[in-house]
Amino acid sequence: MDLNYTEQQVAFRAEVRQWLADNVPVEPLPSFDTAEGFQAHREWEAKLYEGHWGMITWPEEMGGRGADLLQWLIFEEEYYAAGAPLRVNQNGIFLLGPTMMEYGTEAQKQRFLTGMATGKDIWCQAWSEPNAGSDMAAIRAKAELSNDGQHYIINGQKTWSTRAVWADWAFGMFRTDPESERHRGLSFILVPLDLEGISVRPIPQLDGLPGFAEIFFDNVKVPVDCLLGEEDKGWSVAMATAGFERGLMLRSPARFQQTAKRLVELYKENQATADADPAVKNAVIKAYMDAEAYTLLTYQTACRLVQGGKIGPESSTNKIFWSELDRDMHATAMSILGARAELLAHAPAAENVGNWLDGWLFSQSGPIYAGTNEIQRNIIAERMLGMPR
Amino acid sequence: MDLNYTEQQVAFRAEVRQWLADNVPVEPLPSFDTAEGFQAHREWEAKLYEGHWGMITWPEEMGGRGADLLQWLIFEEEYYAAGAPLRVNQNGIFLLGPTMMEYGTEAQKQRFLTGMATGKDIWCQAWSEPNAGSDMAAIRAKAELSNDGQHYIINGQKTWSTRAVWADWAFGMFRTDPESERHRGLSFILVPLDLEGISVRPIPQLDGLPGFAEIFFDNVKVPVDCLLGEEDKGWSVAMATAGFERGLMLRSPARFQQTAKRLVELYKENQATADADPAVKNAVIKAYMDAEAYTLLTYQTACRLVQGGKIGPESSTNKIFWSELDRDMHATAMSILGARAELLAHAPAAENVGNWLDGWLFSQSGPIYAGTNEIQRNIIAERMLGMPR
Amino acid sequence: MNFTFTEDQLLFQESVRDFLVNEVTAESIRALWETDTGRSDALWEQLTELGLTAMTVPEAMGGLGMTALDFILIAQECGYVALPAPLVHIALVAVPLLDQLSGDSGEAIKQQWLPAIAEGRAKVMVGLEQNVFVEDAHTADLLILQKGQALYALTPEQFSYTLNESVDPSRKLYSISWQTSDANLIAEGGQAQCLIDGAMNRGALGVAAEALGLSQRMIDMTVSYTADRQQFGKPIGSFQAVKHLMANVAVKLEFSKTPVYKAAYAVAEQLLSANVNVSHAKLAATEVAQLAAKNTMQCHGAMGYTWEVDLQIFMKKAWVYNNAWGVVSWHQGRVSDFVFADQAAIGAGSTFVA
Amino acid sequence: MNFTFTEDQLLFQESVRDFLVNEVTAESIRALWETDTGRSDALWEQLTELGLTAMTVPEAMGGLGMTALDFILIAQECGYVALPAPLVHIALVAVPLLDQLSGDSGEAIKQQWLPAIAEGRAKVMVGLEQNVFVEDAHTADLLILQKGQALYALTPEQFSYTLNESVDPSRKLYSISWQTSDANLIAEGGQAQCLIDGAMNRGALGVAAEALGLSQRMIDMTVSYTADRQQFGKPIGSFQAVKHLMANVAVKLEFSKTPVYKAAYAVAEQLLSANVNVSHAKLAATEVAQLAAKNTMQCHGAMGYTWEVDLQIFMKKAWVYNNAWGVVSWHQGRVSDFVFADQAAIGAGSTFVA
Repeated sequence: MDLNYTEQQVAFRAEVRQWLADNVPVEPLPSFDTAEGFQAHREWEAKLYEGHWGMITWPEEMGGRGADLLQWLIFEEEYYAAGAPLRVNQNGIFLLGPTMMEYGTEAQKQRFLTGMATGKDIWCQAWSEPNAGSDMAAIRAKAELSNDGQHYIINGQKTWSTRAVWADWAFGMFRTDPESERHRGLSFILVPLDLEGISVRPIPQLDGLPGFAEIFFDNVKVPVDCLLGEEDKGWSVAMATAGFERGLMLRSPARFQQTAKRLVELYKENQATADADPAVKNAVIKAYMDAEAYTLLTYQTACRLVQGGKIGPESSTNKIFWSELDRDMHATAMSILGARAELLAHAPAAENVGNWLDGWLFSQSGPIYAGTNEIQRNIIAERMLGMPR
Repeated sequence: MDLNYTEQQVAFRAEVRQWLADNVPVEPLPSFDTAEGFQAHREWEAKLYEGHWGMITWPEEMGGRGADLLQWLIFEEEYYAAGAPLRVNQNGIFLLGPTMMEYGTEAQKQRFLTGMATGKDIWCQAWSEPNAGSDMAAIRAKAELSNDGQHYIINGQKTWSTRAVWADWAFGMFRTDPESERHRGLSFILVPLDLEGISVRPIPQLDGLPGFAEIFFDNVKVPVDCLLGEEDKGWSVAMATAGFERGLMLRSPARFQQTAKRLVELYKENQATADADPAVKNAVIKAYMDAEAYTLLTYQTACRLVQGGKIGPESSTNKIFWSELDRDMHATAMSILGARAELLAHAPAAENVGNWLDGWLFSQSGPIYAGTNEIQRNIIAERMLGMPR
Repeated sequence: MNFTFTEDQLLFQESVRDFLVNEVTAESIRALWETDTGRSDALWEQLTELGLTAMTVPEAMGGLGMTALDFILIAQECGYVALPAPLVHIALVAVPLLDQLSGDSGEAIKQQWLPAIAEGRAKVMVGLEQNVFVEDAHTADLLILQKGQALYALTPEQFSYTLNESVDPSRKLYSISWQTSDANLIAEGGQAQCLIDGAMNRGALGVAAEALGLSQRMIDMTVSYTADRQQFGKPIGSFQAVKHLMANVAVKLEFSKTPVYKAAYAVAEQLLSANVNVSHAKLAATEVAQLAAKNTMQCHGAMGYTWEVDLQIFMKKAWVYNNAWGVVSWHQGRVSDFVFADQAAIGAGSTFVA
Repeated sequence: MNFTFTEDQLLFQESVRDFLVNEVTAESIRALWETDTGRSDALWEQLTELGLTAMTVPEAMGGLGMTALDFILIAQECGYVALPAPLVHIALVAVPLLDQLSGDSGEAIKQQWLPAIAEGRAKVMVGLEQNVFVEDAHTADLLILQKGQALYALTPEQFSYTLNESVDPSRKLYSISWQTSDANLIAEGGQAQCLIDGAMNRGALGVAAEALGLSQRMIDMTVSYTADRQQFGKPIGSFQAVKHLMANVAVKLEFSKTPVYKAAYAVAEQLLSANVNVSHAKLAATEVAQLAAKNTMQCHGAMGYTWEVDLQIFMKKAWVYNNAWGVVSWHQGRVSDFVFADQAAIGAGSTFVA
């Protein structure tokens, strides 16, 4: 065990910090759940690519830097510390990307990974269906091979597709074997959202913005080279993605460390009132400790992976931990803000307290998406602890 | 709504208080989980009976005073405020008694209720079996009618029978229809523990004392007049008992109000150290508020019953509430006591902190016995909220 | 000793609930979100016809002369439908405050405003410094505003207001710019303080009662949603994890009701214990409302995170009530002051003597 | 940057676990409860043969010269079996304290005691004022006792002790009566304070590591119990409520391990962050141990409340560790001092720089 950064790591951090200092927009971008915000974030992705920061863990020929996971953590730390924009393409770079590295053909990697790294193609997920949420194996949307074998004809409906309103591509699971049931007979298919027969219905979220959408497929013709992995074997491909989603990449510790830091500052600015409720001070230091714990475990996992280890079922604990941490931190901020906590960001008397409200609203989704925490607890009990199904 | 006590109620309280002041032993009795303690508590029950305080809600001819539930609450308040001994016969007077009022024959009432009120007969429960705990319908202990129809021949095993080590009688459920399954074919039978063929094996609890026991039945001949209610209809009789157990009588609010009061005093005596952990002060006032809430709801229920109302499924919330309240209050005391919290009562440096440890140990059983809190939550969800089974 | 409501009180609650549930639907609430004022005169007329605006107005002033205790079950029902109208505020806070004004000027104000309120012709809102903002100033015919230890009464031409949007679209909060003037002064010093303290208690009591209704509504909505919603081939409501999330709310709610009723009684009877009773009620009721919001949201899954599912109407109100009419720490402080006082009346037998 | 243990460290942990799990069974622990001392010389010999008593003793003193970081996984395994012997105390607290003594007298003490400890011939226990009682004074060959800002070394004939029974029958706590004397003085003033602070950190670190092991053990016992125990026709472990009680413990445990390892590293490397790292580790590890005790007890049902079921062996130790080596509030205080300091090194990128 050696918890000192190498000279190279220190130098890398300095390089990242410098570039971000020179390039991060001074004014925060508008929310990417708005049309203009989405465009602004798309441009930011392009800007990142210019600096070769699009997805640093990928090979250079795919727009990356061949960086290892520790450099990735360092990059993320500097990224959040600099207050850089959220990654509008996280579905692509953090979820589909790693899956494609594992299951994609060379051609697919060339074609799609570069498109992600450059920010040209923004991706959304197409997993859930009205009757297939926690129970993903209940997927019914069909993809039938055309007679000439050149296309999949897709029919059905997907929902809860985050950022689908303005995304270019969707990846998800479709039933290629009509006779099949549950986990069998599903395929992992990539779908350009501009194809004929696709209609997208925005779903406004708690803050009123269309953060996610329903996608309807009516005889949509998708070329067969958009199949990822083997036909009818999509479940195992999807599980890999879910692994990344729960695991290392979806939520950087840096994000929560920064929230904890802002919470500490909020507490100090309002200490007199905050200390009136003795629970608040404990909640603030707990926020710090939990964010640290999440960071430490992530570093340990990254070090293990760098040394050739694998992510195990214990990664299911991540999702529960960070989602509850995020909600608790924002709940604490709400208590500190007292009567002003409820104000929207643009309310005259809000004076930035609205950022906390936005965060509070967003934190509500944490325990639900990417597999509800109840499902995660089942997984932990059954796969990690080995309790009976 | 009128929250003033009537003159009669005020006078009644004064009478109770006076009698307790004259009769409650100055030195606390030894634990009734010891032989001498059990005997001392038995004598205390007799003393109560002398003053006609054995079970005041019963008719005078059965050793009671025909008091209503509000007088009972007042009695309990004075009883706990006076630090009077725990009721070693609570299984009899609080659980079997009310059931017998509803299902017993006149002869049974005469015979058993008086025995309870006088403290002559101390009762224990015989519900659980090694394989019938939360799943009480899995009871297997058999009671076969003898050929002459004069006796039930009981064979089988019961367990977790509180105070069975020194009790005189047990009441419980036995399978009278050998062909039956689950809830059907069970009968509610009263068993003298001195009968031939009965052996009792004490089970030491967390504090090492034999607070409960296993009861083994080997061809035990119980007279048929010990059947309570109809043969094979024991389940409904038992449910009534469970109703009282979860409901009004098992745990008086006064008990928790006194614990909360002692906790407040403990906090004040140790405020300097206690306030070092900001969570403690909140926990103490929460203890006060929750004990009050439990009292208020109990008074409301008592008033409803006095006016002819019935206990509904919402009574399942009681057991969860007081059992968690009791455990939380003692946990708070443990934090206040710090390094001395772990000392047994007789440790030289304990200086009475040991009472809190005993309470802490006992509070561990609250969420488990009389139907685990998990079972209670199922009942609340299904019977009170009407969620699907 | 009788800790139950009368048949009449319960029957009236029922009839009010029937009316509200039919008239104040999620659709009608969403429709009001699209209007400028977010308020409906028609609805106010209906509430008036039901006699709700007159309930707490003294009979001498054309009201029904009822107390906070009589009104508490109604406040609960207002929470159950997330009523987008300041009924609870006016009936529990404004009316009793006006009614306690004394002296000639006080009499004059009473005469002018109480009958008008009873007849639904006027809305009077109270703005205390602890609340930072003033509710519904835009539709108020009179504002009672606090400045330190004094209270002033202002008519619309005497103040201007700026909207501060709340996360709850039904909630209309305003910053007020105004000038104190002797002409507007209605109470000062100890008398004003007394009115302010009473208003805080009654405001917190009203919010507590509404929080009970909000919690019950979130439970009801979620019980029916989880009975319909199927996953893994059965209703999600049949999963133990979902059941226990809901049961935990039910337990807390069951033990929050009686503290609210006790507080209402204490306020109505002006018991010494009113302060601690109200703070206990407010803490318990808003705490269960927070848990109800959290757990029912979880049981709704992604649906609960959408704008179109009606849960948000009640969840957001539950959130904002946590810090309305006295932040959590203020109420905790009042409880500790009582509990830790020398000779505090706590322990067995003390509940109804204080 | 490498936040993993070496193959050797992990292999050694494994071999020690194998030994302990086989030798230190619930039966052997219960047997010791029946003895006068509650301790076993035979067991101590075995621990010595494994080299555990020598691990942290400097090589120059006949030890293996290893650090708190090398020992931390061993301390975890000692918790896993609820080892009824003061190994963690001696290896993490006593030995480093002795080793830091300076001057001629200090050298003499080191020469006399460190080799003896390494060879298993001597047990040295440290009694700090914050711990109120002294562990295992009855079998100690030397006590290091704190009085204010001074430390004294006493041999058995120089003190007498009184047992204070703990709820954990394996725990032997004593009040000591003794006299300070210049002859016994081994450190005072700033130097003593420095030794005391270091001892507190290492004692808390050891308890934190043991708490991880205790939690894991309670989980393992309960997983197998709930797999065997049948109700309603299936193993109770298949009920979602039981699964989630256990999953909640598993999550907390997963996120308590790395803080303990970070703290061990900080202590071994004498980082400035040692204080806050140790307090974080102690808080996190004892908190999960409390939850593990609570939830595994619940999953055991009435069985968990009995003397005969072995859960109590680990549960009671988990309880007492909550306030051992610094009560909760003391550790919280050290974390707040760090977090709320001006220019505190917190936020993204700060974790390994402090």
